[in-house]
Amino acid sequence: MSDTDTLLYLDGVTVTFDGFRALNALSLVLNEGEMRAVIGPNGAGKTTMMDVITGKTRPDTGKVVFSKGTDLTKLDEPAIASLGIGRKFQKPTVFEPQTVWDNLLLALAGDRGTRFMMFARETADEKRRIESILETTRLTEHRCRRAADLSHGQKQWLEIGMLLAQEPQLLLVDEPVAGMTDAETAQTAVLLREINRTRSVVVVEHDMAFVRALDVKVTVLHEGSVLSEGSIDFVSDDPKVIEVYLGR
Amino acid sequence: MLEVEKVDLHYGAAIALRQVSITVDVGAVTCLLGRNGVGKTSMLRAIVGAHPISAGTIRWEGENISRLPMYERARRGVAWVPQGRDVFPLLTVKENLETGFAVLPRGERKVPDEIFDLFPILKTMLRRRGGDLSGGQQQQLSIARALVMKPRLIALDEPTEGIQPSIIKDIGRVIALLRARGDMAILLVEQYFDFAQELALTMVVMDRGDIVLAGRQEDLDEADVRRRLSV
Amino acid sequence: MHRIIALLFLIILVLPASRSHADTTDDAYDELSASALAISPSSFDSVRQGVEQLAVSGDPRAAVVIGALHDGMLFARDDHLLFIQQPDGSYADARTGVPAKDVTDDDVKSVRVNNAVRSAIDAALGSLQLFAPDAPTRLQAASAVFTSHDPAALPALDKALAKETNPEVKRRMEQAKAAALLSAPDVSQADRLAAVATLRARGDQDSRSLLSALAGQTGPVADAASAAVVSIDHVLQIWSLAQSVYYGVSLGSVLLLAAAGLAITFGVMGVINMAHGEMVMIGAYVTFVVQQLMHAYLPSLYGISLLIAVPMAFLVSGGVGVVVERSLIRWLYGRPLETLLATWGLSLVLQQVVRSLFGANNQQVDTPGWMSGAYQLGGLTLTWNRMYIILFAFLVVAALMAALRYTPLGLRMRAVTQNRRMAAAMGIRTPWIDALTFGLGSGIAGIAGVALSQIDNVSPNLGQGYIIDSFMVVVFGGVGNLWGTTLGALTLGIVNKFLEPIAGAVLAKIVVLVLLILFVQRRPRGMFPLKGRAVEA
Amino acid sequence: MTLDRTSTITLVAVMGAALLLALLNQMTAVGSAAHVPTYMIALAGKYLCFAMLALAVDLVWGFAGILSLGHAAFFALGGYAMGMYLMRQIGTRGVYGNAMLPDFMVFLGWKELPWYWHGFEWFGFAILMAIVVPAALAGVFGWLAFRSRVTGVYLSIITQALTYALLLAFFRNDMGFGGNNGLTDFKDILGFNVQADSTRSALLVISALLLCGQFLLARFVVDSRFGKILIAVRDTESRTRFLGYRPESYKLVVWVLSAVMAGIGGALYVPQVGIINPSEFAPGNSIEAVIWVAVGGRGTLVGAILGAIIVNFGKTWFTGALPEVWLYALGAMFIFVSLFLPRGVMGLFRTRQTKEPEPPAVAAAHEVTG
Amino acid sequence: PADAQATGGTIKVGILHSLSGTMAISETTLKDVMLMLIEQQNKKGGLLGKKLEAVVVDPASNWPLFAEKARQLISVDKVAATFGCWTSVSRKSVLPVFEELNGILFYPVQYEGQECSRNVFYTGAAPNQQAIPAVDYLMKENKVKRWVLAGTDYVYPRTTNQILEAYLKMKGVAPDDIMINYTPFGQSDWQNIVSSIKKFGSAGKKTAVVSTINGDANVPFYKELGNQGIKATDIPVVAFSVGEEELAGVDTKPLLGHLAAWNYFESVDTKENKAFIKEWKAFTKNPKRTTNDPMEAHYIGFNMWVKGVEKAGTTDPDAVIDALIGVSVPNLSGGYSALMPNHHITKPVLIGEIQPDGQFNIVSETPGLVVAQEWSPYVDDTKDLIGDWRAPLKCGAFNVKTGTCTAGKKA
Ligand SMILES: Nc1ncnc2c1ncn2[C@@H]1O[C@H](COP(=O)(O)OP(=O)(O)OP(=O)(O)O)[C@@H](O)[C@H]1O
Ligand SMILES: Nc1ncnc2c1ncn2[C@@H]1O[C@H](COP(=O)(O)OP(=O)(O)OP(=O)(O)O)[C@@H](O)[C@H]1O
Ligand SMILES: [Mg+2]
Ligand SMILES: [Mg+2]
Repeated sequence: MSDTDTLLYLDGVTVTFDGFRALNALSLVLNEGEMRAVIGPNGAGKTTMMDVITGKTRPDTGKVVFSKGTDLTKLDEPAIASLGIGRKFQKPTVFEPQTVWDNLLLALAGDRGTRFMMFARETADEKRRIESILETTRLTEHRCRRAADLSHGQKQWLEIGMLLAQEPQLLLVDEPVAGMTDAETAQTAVLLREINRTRSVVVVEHDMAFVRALDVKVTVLHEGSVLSEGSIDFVSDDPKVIEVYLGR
Repeated sequence: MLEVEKVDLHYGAAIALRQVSITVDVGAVTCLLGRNGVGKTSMLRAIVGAHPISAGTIRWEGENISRLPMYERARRGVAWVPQGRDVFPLLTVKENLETGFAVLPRGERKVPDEIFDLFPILKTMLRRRGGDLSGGQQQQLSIARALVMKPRLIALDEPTEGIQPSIIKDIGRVIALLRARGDMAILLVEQYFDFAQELALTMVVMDRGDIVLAGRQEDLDEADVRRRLSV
Repeated sequence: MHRIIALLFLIILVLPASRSHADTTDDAYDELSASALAISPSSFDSVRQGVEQLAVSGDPRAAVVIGALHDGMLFARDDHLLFIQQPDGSYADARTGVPAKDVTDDDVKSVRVNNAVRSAIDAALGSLQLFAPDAPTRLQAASAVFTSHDPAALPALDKALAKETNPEVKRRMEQAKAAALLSAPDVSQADRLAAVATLRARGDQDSRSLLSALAGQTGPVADAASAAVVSIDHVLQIWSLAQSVYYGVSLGSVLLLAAAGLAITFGVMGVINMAHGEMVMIGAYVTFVVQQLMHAYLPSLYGISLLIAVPMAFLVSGGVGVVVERSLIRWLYGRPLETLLATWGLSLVLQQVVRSLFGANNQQVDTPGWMSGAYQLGGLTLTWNRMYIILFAFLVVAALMAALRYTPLGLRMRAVTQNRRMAAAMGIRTPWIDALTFGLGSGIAGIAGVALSQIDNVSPNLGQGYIIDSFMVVVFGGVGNLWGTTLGALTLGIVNKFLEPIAGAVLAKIVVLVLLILFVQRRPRGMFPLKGRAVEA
Repeated sequence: MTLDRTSTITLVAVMGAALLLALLNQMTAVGSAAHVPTYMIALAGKYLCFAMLALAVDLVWGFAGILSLGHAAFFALGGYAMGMYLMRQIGTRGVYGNAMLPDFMVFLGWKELPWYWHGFEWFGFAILMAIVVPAALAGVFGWLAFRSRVTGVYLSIITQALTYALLLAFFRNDMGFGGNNGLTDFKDILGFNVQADSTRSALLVISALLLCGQFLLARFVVDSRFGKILIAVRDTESRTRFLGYRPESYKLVVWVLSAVMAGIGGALYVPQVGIINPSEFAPGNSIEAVIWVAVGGRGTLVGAILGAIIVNFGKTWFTGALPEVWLYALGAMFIFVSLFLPRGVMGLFRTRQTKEPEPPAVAAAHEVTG
Repeated sequence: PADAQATGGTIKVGILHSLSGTMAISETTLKDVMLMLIEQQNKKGGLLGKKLEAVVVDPASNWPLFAEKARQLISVDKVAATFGCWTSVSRKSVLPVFEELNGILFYPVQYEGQECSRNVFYTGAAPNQQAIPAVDYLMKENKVKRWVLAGTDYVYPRTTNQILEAYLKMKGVAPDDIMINYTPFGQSDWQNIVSSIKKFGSAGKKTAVVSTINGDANVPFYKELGNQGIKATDIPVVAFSVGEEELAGVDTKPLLGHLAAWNYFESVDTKENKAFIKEWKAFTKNPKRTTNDPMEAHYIGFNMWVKGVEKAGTTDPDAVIDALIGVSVPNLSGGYSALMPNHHITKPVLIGEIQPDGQFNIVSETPGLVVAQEWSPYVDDTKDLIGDWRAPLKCGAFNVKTGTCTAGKKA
């Protein structure tokens, strides 16, 4: 896997809401197999950036190119998801009335057509996949509970599990460790690095210890554009970053 | 002083709190710790009245409030910053803050300037709808909104979640300030151990609906606490 | 059967007699008695002819007799003598005005009139009243003559015109004269041309019809008439456009009123309130009851009974709303399907309650004098009741918007409906606010009922007729947006009224519905959608 | 597919009751104690047709979250297709003895059969139309609406607009469907006299069979993975998109399926009640169908059938026994169910713990208001 | 078949009128009047020595429910006769049921004709018993030359207007002088239509409106007429569905002089009518209750049925149906109405003008009773049809040209 293979390429993306620029000519390049941490002040536009990539928000101007030249701004959410882009939301969003198991089942990679779904039966392979994800997310004993009954943190885990089940090529993870204990945070970092061996990842987080543990290139967003980019040590010494983000 | 005595809380048939008792002193920060799903949020819900308790009593300033509806507790000075922020999505930031006026006498219905000092971003976004804010901005709004009520007991459920480091520091400073003013009881649920450690006078560690460890911070063994927080 | 024979007999007997009298004698007294003789109570035809003869006689008592006939105060005895009933119930001889003490109710029968007679009375009173002392009566008289355009009135008109000083009345008289001239047999061409010009200047539908009757013929007068018709048509077209807009706005304002309450209970609170129509219906019945009570106890203030009904309807419907919220709706928040079920049940019950209390029939709600009739603005007919309803609708909505947006109560209402639990955590008394909000929406519906009582049936089914339209208006405008509701109602009203003449009432409605369906495809959240992350998530 | 106990009981009960009624009607003598009057047969048949409509509503509402306030439109369209067949069967036995034109056309001075009436002389064609027409209308409507992401009350209200527009259209005499009087005075179906007791009994049994068939089909759909996705779509439509599903396709499939189910119900309804007219399109009828489902228990399928039967039985009974005050009784019943049986009648004996139709917000709502 | 004798000491009479829904407004009164008539008959000693028992059901303005309830009345309650229905569609809905189960229905409302069932007795007016005399009156009295035929879009107005159109053309009215307008049920916004009537009426010729607007829609229509200032002296409106009951909901002062054509008005000045009104007010304990034409139709129909049963000596439907033909009973306007072989009755036609008190001032009355034409002579397909249920013809639609019975033959 060579460094020059670009997986995702944002070029001059601008998003405005009622005149407010949430993204301001943002450009960003992500290589295949890369993991990138994105940090930045509240309201810098990190979530909006993910919205643009996944098709939830259409940019006013700019291009979002994925893989071999597909322009994502022309596609809708299911099409983008089918290309292999998975996402975990900042606020955990799972299928509340359904069981943990079914949540994962629905997320499993595979045919999304209506006819297939009508006749699909759970295969042994699928069962195995789900079991292993339950294991990873420590939800094994909750498999039969409704997702609605989970605590906040458990929902976070479930959503991570769904992302894993989806087996996307590119994972967009918005604040995965919010509400997790320090130990869990560390585990999540390990998990993400593991995933990164086969897939590309974009992580948004405010937990600097976690970002440090990931040990990857960091992009700092501010007011909708890139403020600074580099290793974690580089950006955390950047006075601009300290000024707007880290604080003294 | 808030005294929670032998409280049980059920979700349907499932039990989330089992005979838990804690006290929260005015002028002090009590920090509630525990892994995911052990019942921290449930504890706060019981205190503010967001979920009925099935046994036990909750006493605030000597009065038994365990059967009072939520808004009556709010009127007695209990404020809540819920997990998941719960801002009013279609009200503007300004209106969100003004909902806190309901418990204030007519003359005092004004958003104090300190709040904007603490969360400057809110000042610039007064006319934006709450639901349009970014996650962290909503979290800030949620804390600010609780402070508008001038509460005497504030229950914060993971208030630092999703907030940028510089503001976490600010929030820490505010809590310290409130603690120092000495007229407020502060109950803090936090995963971020270092943050908790800095502020808390007493620490309570929960596991599976029980309190497994409680005491003044200096009396507790940090390693023991940390061990109970990991899997 | 015997009645008919008697009638025929009378006509044969009386008609030649009265003719001969009219031909031979100039004695006014005899003339009158002869004409009066013709006013036999048994035949409408003879009554009509009697009226016409009386009018021609020019006798000063004629106006009195005809006036009495007009008011239903003229009575006849079997010997064909006529009596006028006095305000105190006694009778006076119609010819002389001398009290007739010996006449009692049993001796006389009222002289009945039908439409033909009534037309004759109007025309007769028209020419007789051209000399009335007060200007409004004269104006009315001139209009009556214009409508009848009877050449027989020409001498009277000429006399009246000579004396007339009021310019408005004079103009009207000239128009009447022109109309009469055109139907008179031998009139000089110059006069006729002048008459055409006068009518052309008047330029309304009536003038057009008078002129178009001429336009078919040949000659300069006919040419002038056809030119006038063309020019009048032009003007009328523009007016009719304006008229359609007016109709549209007035239909829109009715929809708006009906929907305004729903915009609260459904739009703001999210309760699928199937009993909304019944709240409207209750408001209409309150109007009825208020009118009945005022009729019985406060007849002097009857004219303003509607003004009193408005707050009463608000209170009663609002009160019912509060009770319903406290006893029913409050158990169902967050369970929209149950509210649908419960409010549907409620609407059945409310309808039946009203049916049991008042009966299934329509109840009569009077339109006060100041609300009936129409104001003529050029070619535009502005019906007063609709104008008041338009005004009223906008006032109500403006007040509602202000209340929701600028009062603390409004803020709390919105907060509670967006997140009830969090609102309670902020110290807002949610049960209280819920009841008030539902009460407000119901109260507004009640107010709408007052307005609807003026244009529609007051029956237990009143509400059913508006519930679907109301939901459509709210949804079309965008749920939770009063501006949207307002514009939605107006748009639907105007579109409907422009389509109606083209497509007919039924097709117009269908087309509007289909347009609505297509519109929602373009804008899946109504005209004024709530935007932003909160709704899209 | 394995059936749970409630479903099995329902199937057996519906089939058994229908067969029993039909047998007792046919095999026993009039006047004997065991005899079931034809009146009951007609009633039962009608209830079963309503149950099909309720089932159709529950499928879209309970599982896909589409609250249709216009489902009776599909029912009525199916009914009209059947009605047209029955009209053509009258032949020369009409009042005017016109072999080609139904009475009302003669009556309005029509000279020729409109093009869309051709083909309805064949039973097979009529049945096909009873399926195709609702399906096509649902297909077009659904394709437009779901693709444009019209959801929630907006969708509900435009379904209502749809049925209202159809009501007005069918109501027009110029449309050629008999105007307000609709189609009536049927003589026979497939050569059997529609009025005959044996025909009625047969129709009842056929209705029961089809209802069971529809129920099994619906059960199959919702128990499949497709059904799980539907529920996911119902509650968090946008989230399913990010997993790569196209909610519009899923919705369209059930929507059309449900329309067809309703259409079949309507087609069976018409010969049993003997009339179809535009009031079947009335928005109130669609709302009532939703109410049946709510009474029975949304999202349970069995509940839909139960609800339709209970409410309609209640109506039959109340309008006869308490004609002056029956609306109180019916209204009170609805209010009672909504207050005390939050999951409908099915809530009384819930077995399917995992199929939880209630959105999670419920718990929260109870906490404060309670 | 219904056999009332089997039920013991009473004879049951079915009352099939909507007590809820849109038609309740009109039909509830008819239920009440039937209860009164039955009570009176029982005071007179009942019928055939038995008491009459009313069976009231509510078909709720729902047409299929009408059929269901009809079936219930005949086959479960075993009523000897049923009095009911108002709208044409409700009648059409129950018709097959009455024919199948051989019941007897008395239908009291004016209707479009074109029907003649052996099991139905039509006590309301056929078009020629209402519409044509009204038009004649306006032509003669008001010299009307231009006509607006405004109706609700359903069968009764459609047929009536079809007949009237043919009739007017026959009388030399130009097609341009006829305007036909249809509106949906429950139309509540009449602004456009009233203004177009106004416009149509200002063409220089005397214009009148013939209204077959139904039910609830009348109130807003008349309110709009009043507000747009259309007076009866300008453009008279003659209505066939507006009676005292409907006017109870309107402020009639602005409507002075508009007309209605019926076979009965509350203001009819006869001894029988005075007695009837008095009893009615006493029975309903409401001194303000009005009476109207369909009530009279039930009054006549009920008395005819009583006579028919007495004549037949049994309630057996076949016997009663045969016995009924030729029965003649007093109506309330001072004459006798007879039941003709076509199952319709003879009626006088009255024309009344609306008075300020909501009553009608009767301005015209046909010299004799008018016999109903159940099959319209103005419609090509039916001009040769007659109905005659006497033996040996026994046919509801007998073509006199071809000599065949096209429909309604009953073995
Ligand atoms: N629909 C909208 N209308 C108006 N403003 C919006 C809207 N959506 C987002 N914004 C604004 O855009 C900015 C960017 O928001 P975004 O959620 O991307 O921030 P973020 O970087 O994810 O912040 P956080 O770290 O707090 O999650 C914020 O200031 C937010 O208020
Ligand atoms: N609404 C609910 N219904 C049913 N069970 C619930 C509900 N909310 C929470 N639970 C369950 O109750 C237990 C305690 O949950 P709680 O939310 O109090 O945990 P927590 O300590 O706040 O966890 P976290 O750190 O993840 O927020 C968990 O097992 C959870 O699954
Ligand atoms: Mg974010
Ligand atoms: Mg928690």
